[in-house]
Amino acid sequence: MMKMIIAVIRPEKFEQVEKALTEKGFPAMTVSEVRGRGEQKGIALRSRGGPVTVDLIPKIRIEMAVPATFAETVVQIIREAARTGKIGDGKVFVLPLDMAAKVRTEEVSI
Amino acid sequence: MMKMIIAVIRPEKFEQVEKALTEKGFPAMTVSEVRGRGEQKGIALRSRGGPVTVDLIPKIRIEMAVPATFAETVVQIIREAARTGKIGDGKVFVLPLDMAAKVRTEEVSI
Amino acid sequence: MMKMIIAVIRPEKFEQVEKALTEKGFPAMTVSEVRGRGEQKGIALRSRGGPVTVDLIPKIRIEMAVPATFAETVVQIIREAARTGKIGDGKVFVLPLDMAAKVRTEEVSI
Amino acid sequence: MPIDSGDTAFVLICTAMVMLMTPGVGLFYGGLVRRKNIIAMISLAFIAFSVVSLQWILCGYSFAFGTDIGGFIGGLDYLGLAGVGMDGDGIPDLLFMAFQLVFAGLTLAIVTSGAAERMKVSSFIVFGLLWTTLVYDPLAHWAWGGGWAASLGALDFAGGTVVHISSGFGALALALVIGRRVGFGTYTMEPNNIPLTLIGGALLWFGWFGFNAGSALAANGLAANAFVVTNTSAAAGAIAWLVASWYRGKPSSLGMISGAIAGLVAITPAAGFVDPLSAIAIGAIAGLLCYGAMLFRLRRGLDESLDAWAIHGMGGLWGAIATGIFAVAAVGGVDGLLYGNVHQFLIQVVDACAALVYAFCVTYALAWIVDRTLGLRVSEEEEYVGLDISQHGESTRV
Amino acid sequence: MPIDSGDTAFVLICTAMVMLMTPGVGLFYGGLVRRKNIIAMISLAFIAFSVVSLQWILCGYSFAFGTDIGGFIGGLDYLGLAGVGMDGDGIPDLLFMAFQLVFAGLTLAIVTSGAAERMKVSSFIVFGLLWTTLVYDPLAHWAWGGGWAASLGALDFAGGTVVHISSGFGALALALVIGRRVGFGTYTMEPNNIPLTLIGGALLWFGWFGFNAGSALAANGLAANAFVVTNTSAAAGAIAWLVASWYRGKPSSLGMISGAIAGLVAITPAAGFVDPLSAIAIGAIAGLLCYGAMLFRLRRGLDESLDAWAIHGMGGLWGAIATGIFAVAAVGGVDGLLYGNVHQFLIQVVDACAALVYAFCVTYALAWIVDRTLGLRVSEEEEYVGLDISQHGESTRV
Amino acid sequence: MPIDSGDTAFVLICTAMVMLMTPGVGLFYGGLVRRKNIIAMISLAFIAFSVVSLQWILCGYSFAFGTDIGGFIGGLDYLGLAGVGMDGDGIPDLLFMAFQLVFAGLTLAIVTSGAAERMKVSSFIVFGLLWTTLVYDPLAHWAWGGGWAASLGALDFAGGTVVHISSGFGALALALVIGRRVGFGTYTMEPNNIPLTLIGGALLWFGWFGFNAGSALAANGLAANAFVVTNTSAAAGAIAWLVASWYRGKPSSLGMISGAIAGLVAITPAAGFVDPLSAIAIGAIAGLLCYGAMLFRLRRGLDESLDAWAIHGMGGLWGAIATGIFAVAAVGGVDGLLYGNVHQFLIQVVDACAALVYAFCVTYALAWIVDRTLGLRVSEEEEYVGLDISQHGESTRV
Ligand SMILES: Nc1ncnc2c1ncn2[C@@H]1O[C@H](COP(=O)(O)OP(=O)(O)O)[C@@H](O)[C@H]1O
Ligand SMILES: Nc1ncnc2c1ncn2[C@@H]1O[C@H](COP(=O)(O)OP(=O)(O)O)[C@@H](O)[C@H]1O
Ligand SMILES: Nc1ncnc2c1ncn2[C@@H]1O[C@H](COP(=O)(O)OP(=O)(O)O)[C@@H](O)[C@H]1O
Repeated sequence: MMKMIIAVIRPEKFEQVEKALTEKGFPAMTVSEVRGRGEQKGIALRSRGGPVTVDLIPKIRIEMAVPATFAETVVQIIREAARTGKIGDGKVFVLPLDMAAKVRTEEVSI
Repeated sequence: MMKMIIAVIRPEKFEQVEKALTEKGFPAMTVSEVRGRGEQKGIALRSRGGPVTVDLIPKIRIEMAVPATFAETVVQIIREAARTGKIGDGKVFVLPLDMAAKVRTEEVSI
Repeated sequence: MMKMIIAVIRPEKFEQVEKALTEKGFPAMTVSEVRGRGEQKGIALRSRGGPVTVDLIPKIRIEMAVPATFAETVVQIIREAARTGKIGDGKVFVLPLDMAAKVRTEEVSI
Repeated sequence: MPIDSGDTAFVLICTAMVMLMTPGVGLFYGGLVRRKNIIAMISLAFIAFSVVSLQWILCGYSFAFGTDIGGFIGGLDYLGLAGVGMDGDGIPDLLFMAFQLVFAGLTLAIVTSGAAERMKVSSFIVFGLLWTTLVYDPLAHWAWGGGWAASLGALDFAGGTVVHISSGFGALALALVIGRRVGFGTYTMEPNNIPLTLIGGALLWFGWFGFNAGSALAANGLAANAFVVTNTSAAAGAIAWLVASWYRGKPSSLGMISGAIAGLVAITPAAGFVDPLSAIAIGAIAGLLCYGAMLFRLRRGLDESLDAWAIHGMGGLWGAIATGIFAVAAVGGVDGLLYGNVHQFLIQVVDACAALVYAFCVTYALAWIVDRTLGLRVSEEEEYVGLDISQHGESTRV
Repeated sequence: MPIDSGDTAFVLICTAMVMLMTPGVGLFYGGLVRRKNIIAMISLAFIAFSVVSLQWILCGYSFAFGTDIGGFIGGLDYLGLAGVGMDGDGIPDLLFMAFQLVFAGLTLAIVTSGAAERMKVSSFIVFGLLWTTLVYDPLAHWAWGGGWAASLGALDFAGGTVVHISSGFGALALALVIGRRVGFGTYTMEPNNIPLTLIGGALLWFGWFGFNAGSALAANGLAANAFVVTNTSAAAGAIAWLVASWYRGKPSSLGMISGAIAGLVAITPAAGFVDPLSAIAIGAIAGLLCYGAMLFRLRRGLDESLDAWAIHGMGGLWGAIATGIFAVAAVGGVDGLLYGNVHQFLIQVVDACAALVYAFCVTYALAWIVDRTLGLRVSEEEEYVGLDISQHGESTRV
Repeated sequence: MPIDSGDTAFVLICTAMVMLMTPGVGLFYGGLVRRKNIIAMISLAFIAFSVVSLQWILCGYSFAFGTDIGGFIGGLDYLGLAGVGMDGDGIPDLLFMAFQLVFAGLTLAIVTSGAAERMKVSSFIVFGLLWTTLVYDPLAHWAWGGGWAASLGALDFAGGTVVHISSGFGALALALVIGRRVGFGTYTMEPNNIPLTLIGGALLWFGWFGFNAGSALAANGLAANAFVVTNTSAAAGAIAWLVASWYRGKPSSLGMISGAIAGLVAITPAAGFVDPLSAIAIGAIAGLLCYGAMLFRLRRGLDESLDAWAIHGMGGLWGAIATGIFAVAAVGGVDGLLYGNVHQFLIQVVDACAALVYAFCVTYALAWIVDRTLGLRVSEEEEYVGLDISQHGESTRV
């Protein structure tokens, strides 16, 4: 059984997260640049005519397929390495995964 | 129980969709720039030597984790705000989600 | 029943994969540019002060919602078209999908 | 007067600098459109320049600078550059021709604003050829080729009417004929690449020194004055628009660079006639006026998408009039309204209005004709897909 | 001496080329910051240039080049360009003024390095006005306006102390007052767009020919020498830094272009005094020295983010001293240490140190005052969101 | 003849403009490669320029312009610029040297096309040094330094053989030795950034005015003629290639800009000898011919990836021959085939073929030697990862 973990973190923390994951033995990942916002409805900045809401802030999105037994561990590694304690630290999602197949070989993990 | 909603919409409609979601109380999202095509196999343009098929058209991809009970609502909000009635309006997908964890705090939603 | 297929392949192979999918009748897809690495922990290059590990290599990520009965077929098409036999060929993932809805019409596939 | 090596050196380099403004316009516009049209937008500038480059040496130069016919247009004396040689008066005749060529090419590139993201390449080439021949060439003749405006005594140092009023109001007419982009007013259409626009703006500011100072056609004090007032007006325009946009929210970088262009446009006809302190006023007013024109355009729902009208049209109009206000004899030998010369002021108004009406009407007619015959506009599907793919078969990313 | 058309042509174009360096600095810096600050970073360069453009013609030129007051600053003779006209000595006075203007604008743009990704636009405008008036103008007066450094015989051909030491050490002082960026040292802050930095670097290298050769104020053999040594030093600096960074790992392109800038900075004061072979030494040493300075800065955790201090400050210091070492009478009429002139060497050291101390201290004081009154820095939330959105309301992508 | 300030001003600025072409080539190429190699591709241009800048003043200039040895190469008179000073004939000797320097640097940058996306930086530096010394320097000597081609009466105004045939056929030879990129012919290898290529193209077009007009070495009528024919040929080439690519599908922007470059290449040797109407023919034929050459290359599966051969090699060949066809005594004092001078035509053919064979063979030999000793090519893994990371340790995005 496998899980797909999707983490959305601060770009500034990516290097640390990546290093932590690699050290703990989870190097495989797919990464993309995204923008996002969380529950606090974006950040409100002051402008002349009252508050302005900033909607979308650059983030890094990490996608990792891992065996279900390690999902919890990986989530914890990411959360610890990505945390600053301030708004915008990000989220980690775990999705069920039916199957992962290598392209190079015929290998398939279910 | 949570769901992961993935919507692929026209870039031009993004602002409207985003506003509609925020107003109805669903501000949290992760957004990326993608390209795509739907069932009509891309758009066929005419060129000198017969029709040319255009494959991939810029789209915006929205990813939102929401409690399962609201999934239906969110899908409807997106569909209404994103609709133009023309080819290329996009798709909305709903995936099961095992867990969503905040990075900043120890909060976890299952 | 539907499945969400996520494939991460070499950019150079994208055209071939796309053509193969279209020919076999699976034109609908959403594509993005990502970076990634697999189990071999990135590629190690030699530099003056010992080996340097290269972390993330540009890839193309394809996302396709297909009826569950075709999932296996699509995975096979992608694997065959994307294969070079060398490290970096990529991965294909299959995720369960609860629902896919068209924006333009009221059509919904479950 | 024999060829002067210093003047020739100066005008040669200025010509190259003005040439660089055309891709500069392309980059400026390219950053402002949506991502799917960036290549097409930049390409239009290159295509405009290439087409005019050939037209100008074949016949355009002759229409503009050939022997005057009725104050309206030049004769056919210089067809194929017959009689335009390496000799000349101060600078070689060929060089004067080339300096004028780069102006003509740039002007057509500015007009592309009015048809951004929706015009067919083939129709643009036809329209462009007609436009440069029937709009630009006569206007150049009026002001610089011995036409009626010159006889009247209208002042246009570097092309306020010829280049900016013509292209700005031309773009407006073209936009009206071709119609709005699909979704204009309901969709958001954000600039895809502001840094690219700033690169384009930098090249424009740089090239404008060649444009205005080079119009002295000699490396002398007048060129130096034109150089200084050009920079001053640009800076004043940039600050004015920046502050105005700040007042309504945030100081946008696009506002700043647009203000700089507005200042550059407005000083263009005046560069050889006003002093640096007047340039502050001309530039600052241009920044505010063009900003207002842009807001007006948006309120009216006009899809002259990249604001050639607001910036070049209205800026050029203000510049032509401002020349009649701020001109001072100590700089260019002519006084303006501020120094009691009402007459010159009126001439400027008449000249600017004539150019405006001519450019708008003829452009409208040409666009209409091309639209009825070849069709100006791409199909709705092509527009949706974007012109990069549908017109050029190219794209910026997978 | 009457106006010479060749010299005037040359300085006119050089002025335009130096103007292009300011957006060049903006692009160079814009590529080095994080993606969320790219527009803001480029804009600061344009804003700096616009503000100084107006200040300079209103009063800055007068403070720098007006009648000397106590060796320290110029008088008010030229306020509003009074008495600065189209005549002149070899080149028009207005042109000399403009050539100096573009230097002043560029210098302030370099200082923005010290406040990258965290300064309020409004405060930058106030700070910038104070800085150019109280730091740049006096330094320009000292070296070129008849101030004490000129009287002493200090050599600064094109602005090693005036432009580079002042901006480099100014940036350092500003960085110290404004404080580090949030997360500096713990987060990674990767350059977002190296090709943009390389474009900026190309424009800088190009413009620098105008900067250094133009400082001959005539198109003559001295200008040619300045041109050649400028290019040579840039090439030597590029290769030196490239090889040094190679030695520590890989030959980085940013190292190469930084080395080129270091070489260009170092040759600036020397360009009219040294020969091409000396330029190889000056450039190569500059490349190594500035690379070392950058490593030192990083080790010390100083967030002078874009290395104006390491490259312009330290490069300018080395250049000023190198002028005292390598100067040879055959080029500029003065010998340096290598040819036995210890005196000149000491003058150079004194001049450079005075400029360094003055620029650092006054910048520190000005930044401190603006910080206590208006606040230099954006809020933490604005910094996190990025200045593109928080200061300008713009962004580079959806 | 004493130094003329106008001519000196002109050549100084032209030299700077030609310098800007080198990063222009880098940007042009950088936009055409895959995203993972963009930084490396741009960097190669800077590295080429830096390396040649030092080689040229140390020995290259002497090999090219020193006292003739057997019609083949120059002597060691000017080693380290000995005897090259601030005086000169019309323009300072140092300036002539610098003007030639920027040509040499540019030429090596063009050659990088042949090894795009697969060459080691270290080997490129060694290869580049050998190439510029053993291929470029002799060819420059033959045409301009008093070598056999000059004695024969071969015409090469601005470097059709010296710059373009040499770099184009050199790139081909290099491509053959280094071998195809992995996946060439089976993978798609799309240009990653067409706007960047268009920026590069704009800088090339701009700089080419300095290249061709500057080759008059004086600001006179001949320079003006060179300027005009240069622009005309570029425009004709752009339109020709655009239309040809249209005929086969869509009018691509890369086709247009490639056609412009082809036109610019072809007019280079002819710029001082032909008139504007001939330039239309030369440019249009160049556009079509180089387009055909590119298609031929693709059909043959040759991975001379960025088409230096098709555009510079074949365009240069056509230009050298076209000079012998279209030259007219009224412009440059020599008639060509069209005016009955078969002799000149034959000289041109001989000269072009000699340059072609020499450049191809010597480049092949040098590349082979470097390959056997140091290895030209990165490892397959490095190629797969991309040269940005593997060679420079840098990347364009996370
Ligand atoms: N419910 C959600 N669905 C999808 N993405 C989310 C959700 N909540 C948060 N995110 C992503 O995580 C990022 C950080 O979330 P959070 O820490 O709440 O951010 P912020 O403090 O910026 O609101 C967001 O920018 C967004 O990309
Ligand atoms: N089955 C699918 N799987 C993944 N993405 C899809 C699928 N169908 C549609 N899409 C995405 O939704 C977008 C819009 O779909 P649709 O409205 O059918 O578009 P179009 O009309 O352009 O074909 C596509 O561009 C693609 O990105
Ligand atoms: N477990 C995984 N989770 C997410 N993405 C993965 C995983 N394994 C591989 N990938 C993606 O697939 C790409 C190719 O994988 P693989 O063939 O193993 O690559 P490589 O040989 O470059 O390591 C990676 O670059 C990464 O983007």
